[in-house]
Parts: sequence; C-alpha cells; structure tokens
Amino acid sequence: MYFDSFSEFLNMGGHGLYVWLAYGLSAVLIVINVVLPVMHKRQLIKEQARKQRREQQSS
Amino acid sequence: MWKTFVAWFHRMGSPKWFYDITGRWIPWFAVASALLLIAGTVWALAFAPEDYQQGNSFRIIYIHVPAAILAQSIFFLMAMAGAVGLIWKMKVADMVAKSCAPIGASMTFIALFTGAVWGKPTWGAWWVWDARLTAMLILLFLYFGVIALQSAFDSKQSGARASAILSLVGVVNIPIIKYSVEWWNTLHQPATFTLTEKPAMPAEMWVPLLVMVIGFYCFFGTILMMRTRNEILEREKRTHWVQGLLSKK
Amino acid sequence: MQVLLSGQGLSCERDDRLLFKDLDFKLHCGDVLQVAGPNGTGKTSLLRILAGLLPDYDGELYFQGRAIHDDPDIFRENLLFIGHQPGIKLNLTPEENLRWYQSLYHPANKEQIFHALAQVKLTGFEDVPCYTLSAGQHRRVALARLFLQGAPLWILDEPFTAIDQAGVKEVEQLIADHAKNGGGVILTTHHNLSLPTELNVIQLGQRQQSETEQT
Amino acid sequence: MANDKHSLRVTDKYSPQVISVSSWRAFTGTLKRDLLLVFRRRSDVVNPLLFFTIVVTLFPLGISPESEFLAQIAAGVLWVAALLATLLSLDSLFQQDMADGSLEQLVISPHPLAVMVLSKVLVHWLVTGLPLTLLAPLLAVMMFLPDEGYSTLFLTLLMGTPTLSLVGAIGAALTVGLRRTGVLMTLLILPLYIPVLIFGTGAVISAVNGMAVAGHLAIMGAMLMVALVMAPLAAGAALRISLNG
Repeated sequence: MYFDSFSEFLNMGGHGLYVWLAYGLSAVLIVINVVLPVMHKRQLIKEQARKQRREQQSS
Repeated sequence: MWKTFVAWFHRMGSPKWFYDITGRWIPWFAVASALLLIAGTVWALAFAPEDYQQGNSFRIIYIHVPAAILAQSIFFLMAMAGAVGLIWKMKVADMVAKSCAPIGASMTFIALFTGAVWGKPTWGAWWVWDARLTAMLILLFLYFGVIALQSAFDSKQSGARASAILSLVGVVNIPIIKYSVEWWNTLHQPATFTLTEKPAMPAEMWVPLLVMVIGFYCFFGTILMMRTRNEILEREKRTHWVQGLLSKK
Repeated sequence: MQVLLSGQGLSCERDDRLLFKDLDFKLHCGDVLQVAGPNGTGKTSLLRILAGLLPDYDGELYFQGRAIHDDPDIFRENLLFIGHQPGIKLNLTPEENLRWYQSLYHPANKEQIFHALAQVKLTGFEDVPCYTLSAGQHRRVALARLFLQGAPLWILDEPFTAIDQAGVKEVEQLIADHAKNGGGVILTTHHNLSLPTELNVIQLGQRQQSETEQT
Repeated sequence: MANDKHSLRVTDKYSPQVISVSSWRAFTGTLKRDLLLVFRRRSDVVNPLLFFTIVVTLFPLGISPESEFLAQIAAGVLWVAALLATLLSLDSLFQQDMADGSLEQLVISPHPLAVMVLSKVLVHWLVTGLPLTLLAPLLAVMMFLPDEGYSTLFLTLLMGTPTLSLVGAIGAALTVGLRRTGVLMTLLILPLYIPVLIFGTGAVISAVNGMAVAGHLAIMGAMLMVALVMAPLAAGAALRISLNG
C-alpha cells in the first residue's frame, strides 16, 4: 500500500478531486457500455415473444 | 496453414457460427477483463508510486492511456471490418464494424475527459489545446460522423456500407490529422509540457499500466461480441435458428 | 437464336422482405420480355438488378453467355436503360440532353439527333429548354435515345408513363422493330401490350405470397 | 452457349458506324454539360461568393475592427470562410442528378465512375473554388493582411480548394440518397478538412512572419495528389451505395 491511511488515499495528496473524477466517470461509462447491450438483448427477446403471441392469436 | 485460415475466415462469415463461438468465448473474456480491470485499478490507485513532478494526479494515466490507445485501435478495426464487409460482402464484418463505433466513441470520450481532468492540476486549466487532446477531439468527431451516417440510412445494409467507406476515408486521414495537429501545436505553443511523454518509466509504474491496457482490450472484446451478437439476432431474426433461439428463452 | 441476357437463381431481399427467389430467365435475341406483377413485388428492383444498379442480389447474370461480373463494361456498352425518371435536365434543350447521353456512348451529330427527335414527334422543340415541355415530352426526349444509341439490349421501366395513346403505339412499334432486328427488350408496364411478336412474361408476386405464408 | 463466346459483339451487327466508347469523351461531355447547366443558372455561382464575403465581414463586426488584431486573424478567417463556402455549395453536387435520374445513367455508363465524379468535381471547383481563390485577396485587404501574405494566401487557396472539393464530394456522395440530410454532410466532412485548414493558414502565417513556405506548399500539393487519386474512387463507391437506397 502506497498510502498510510484511508483518508490519505481519498485525498490523493490534494489531487483527490481530479483522480476520483476521472476514475468515477470512466467507471460509469464502462458500466453503461456493459448495460446497453444487455438491455438491448432483453428487448429483442421480448419483441420476439410479443411477435409470436401476435401470430398465435391471428392464426 | 493458409488453407485452415481461409476455412476459418469463411466460417467466420456465417452469422450462426459466429454467434455460437462468441457465446462460448464471452464468459472467458468477461472474467478476464473484470479481473484485469479490478486488479489494475487497485494497483494503479493504491500501490503504484506517485510521480515526482505531477504527484498523485499521475494516476489518471492508468485510464487515459489505455482508453486513448483503444480508441485508435477500435477505429482501425472498424475500418478493416468495414473493408472486409465491402469487398467480400460479409455480413458479420458489417455488424462488427457497426458495433465498434459506439464503443470507440465512448473510449475516445473517456480519453478526452480524463485528459482534461488531468490537465487541470498539471496545466492549471480544464482544456489546453495540446496536440494529443486535439487529435482525440477530432477522432471523436470522426466517430460521431460514422454513427450519424449509420443511423441516417433506412436500409441497414446501405448504412453499414456507407459508414464503412467513411471509416476507411477516416483511417487514411487519421495519420494526416495527427501529423498536422502536432505540427500546428509546435507552431503555436512551442515546447509545452506533454502529459504522457515520460522518460523511462520504472517497472512499478508501467506494469500496472500494461495490466490496464490488456484489461481494456479484453473489455472491448467482450462488449464487441455482445453487441455483434445483438446485431446478428436483429438482422437474422427471420431465419429459423434465430427464431428457435429466441423462443426458447 | 442467340441468348442475349440470362439470369440463374436470382434472389433479392430488400429491407428484410424477400422479393423473389431462384428466378431463372433467358432473353434471346428478338425477344420481348415483360416483367409483370402487382405493385411492390419487385419489378423495378429486378430491372435495376439487371441494369447493374442494385448489387444486393444472389445468383448470376450472363450477357451473351459470359458472366456480367467478369466483364461489366462490354455489357454496359450494349445496354440502354431508361428508368422511372427520364433523366432529363430541365435547363438544357432536348438536343443538349441527347448530346450528353451520346457522349457517354457513341457521339452523334446534329442531324442524327434531330432525326431521332423527329421520330418521337419533337420537331420544332429541339432547342427550347426542357422546362417548357410537358412530362410526356420529357419521356419522349428520353425515348429518342432508343433511335440513337444502337444498343441491342433495352431495359425500360414503365416507358409509357405520361405518354399519349398515339405515342404508346409508336413506342410499341419501335419495340417490335427492335426485336425483329435481333435486339432484346425487357420492360415493365401496366399497359396491355399489343405486339406482333410473341411476348414473354416473368410473373412476380405469386411465389412470394406462398413464401410469406411459410414464415 | 459455347459458340456465344466466339460471336461478334452484338452492336456490330446493326450499327456499323459504331466505334468503341471513350471515357475521355464521356469526361469532356459531362464537363460541358455541367458547365452549361451552371451557365444557365448563373446565380448559383454567385451565392457561395456572397456567403464567403458576408462571413468574412462578420468577424470585424463580431470581434474588433482594429487593424492590428484583424491582421493577426486574417489568414484563419479567410481560410475558414472559404472552407465553409465550399462545403455548403458541395451539398448539391449530386442532388439534382439524383432527382432527375441522370445519376443512375452515369453509374451504368460504360466508364469508370471515378472519372465521371472527377468531371463533376472539376466543374464544382471551377465555379466555386477558383472564384473564391480570386476573391480572397480582395477580402484580405479588408482584413488588413500584411503584404507578405498575399501571394501565399492565393497559392494555398489555389491548391487547397480543389482538395476541399474532392474530399467534400465523398460526403456529398454518401448523403445524396438520404431524405433529410440537414447538417449531416457538414458533420462528416469538416473533421477531414482540418489538415488543409492547418497547413493553409500555417503557410500564410509563416509567409507573414518572413519564413519559408515551400515546405507547406509541398505538403498541400501532396494532400491534393492523395485526394485526387483516392477521393473520386471513394465518392464513386459511395454513389453506388446511395443509389441503392
């Protein structure tokens, strides 16, 4: 461990704001990148299910 | 050797085969990228030493550099996939190219944002017309152009082909843009302090950086496969195998 | 008779819709081939595929027995395609319009162009700007190319649009003459063609219906 | 089928006067037709020039009319304004041809599409880029460009505007089939214009500061050559896709 205490780790020698801002936003964007395709796939499956129900009703 | 490669290349062109094989690969890639990214981040934030000049803000390099490298490689990959799609009319290549664009744009944005945040403690300003940052900004514009063109066409196929041409034109231009921006930069701001150009980094600094770079590449691979699989499901939804696949769930 | 244009196993899918599948046809020299079918069954798409404007199809096309793919230029030199739009510049005169077209193929002198325009009943309109002409007259300017180009293969998409009855007769006669001289014509039209020669028909739309029932 | 291979070209049978098609004739024919069209609609030539002039006028009004200050930004303002004027006029490069159906005739003609594109781009440059280049020194007077800069400004525009027309043609070809283009073409093309802008203004600034400009001009010439070879090919491929819908 490079830092002596947890508060020092958060403070980052006075540069805490910048470091955590950069890491935070990057983490958010990485999570969004994961979530979007997962949601998209769910939506595709739902659409397909709806379509099949529609076709069953009509036939 | 060549024959097996050609056979592999042809099978790669079949959406079903691509879907099946990437389905098996994704878990491995996902686990590898999660492990590498978490280990790399902890290492970078808590264990790597600070820079004697920049202090702890130097730790931003562990995101900025991998994102910047990845952003450029993704554009290159996108153009190559687009070229394969144009020349051999390979559908999967079109879909890979399309899936590249949003990931590449977000990586470019990460690189830009972290660069700007890093610039504040280093230069005292949120934005400096540094050659690398400016080139990144232009790369972001190029990504936006490709994404906008993809969605402007009614036919997905035409959209994919048009953006393939645009990304090829972009790839030819990127070195010219980089060179001209660097030249412009020296003209207007001679010898400014650049963020990432460091003489001989010690091992405890570059090893975590390497871990992060590999982690970012694995992450990109995972997301690219996920997105391409979705594209396959959407475009091939009329085929039997996709319908069977979707109704099972 | 020699085969001018033939297609094997043509399939076309547009916007996730299958227009036609495994279509085979042969156009001999001297044939007139009508592509028929209700709206939206892919008549124009088929014609555009044949003319080389639509690359999204499966199957192979042959011009005089050689795959067009291998030597597209010889096919293009021998093709005359008139599409939905007549391709006429409104700010140019009929003569200037035709002169441009002939610069793409074989140059024509003034007499030849005037002669062609006379054939489509546009004598006296040779050097007025096209925006003063009617839609039917624009179509006639485009059809004047049939006299000039000397191409053996004609692909005409709705050539009778906006043309009066007398004009239709003349164009029909022109098509018949072309076939008699050994040329080949592929066209779509909603008119009932009355030709002295035998008319071959590609019917689109029926097969596609059974296809949609399956899926 | 087998003896078809040995048959004569069908054309030879019924038009004995036929000689082979020539792409050079097609190039000049298209050039003549497009120039004639421009001549019939002369106002279209004036519009980009007016745009250029007005945009340049906005800068003293928007920033400061001070001669020293304007002299500093003159090269950049003139280049940016010329670039925008070119870009806006490019939007309609293929639009009319697409609407009236002559574009598809161009595509199926027995000539390399790149040659036909080159002919249309040449007309565009002759009626926009060249007049802009000729007009720029006049506006440079209004912007107090130092005397040393004039010849370089003229030369860089002379070499840069054809590059802009060529690269812009790719964007025009990519967007010609779309129902609503809006600012899309601008979005696609402007980033690609950046190197031309950088070296164009850089050369003028160097000249004003009494430095050598041969290097800049050589780079601009190289960019023009690359664009001349590659842009018509890319634009041709893009046109085929746009016709596809």
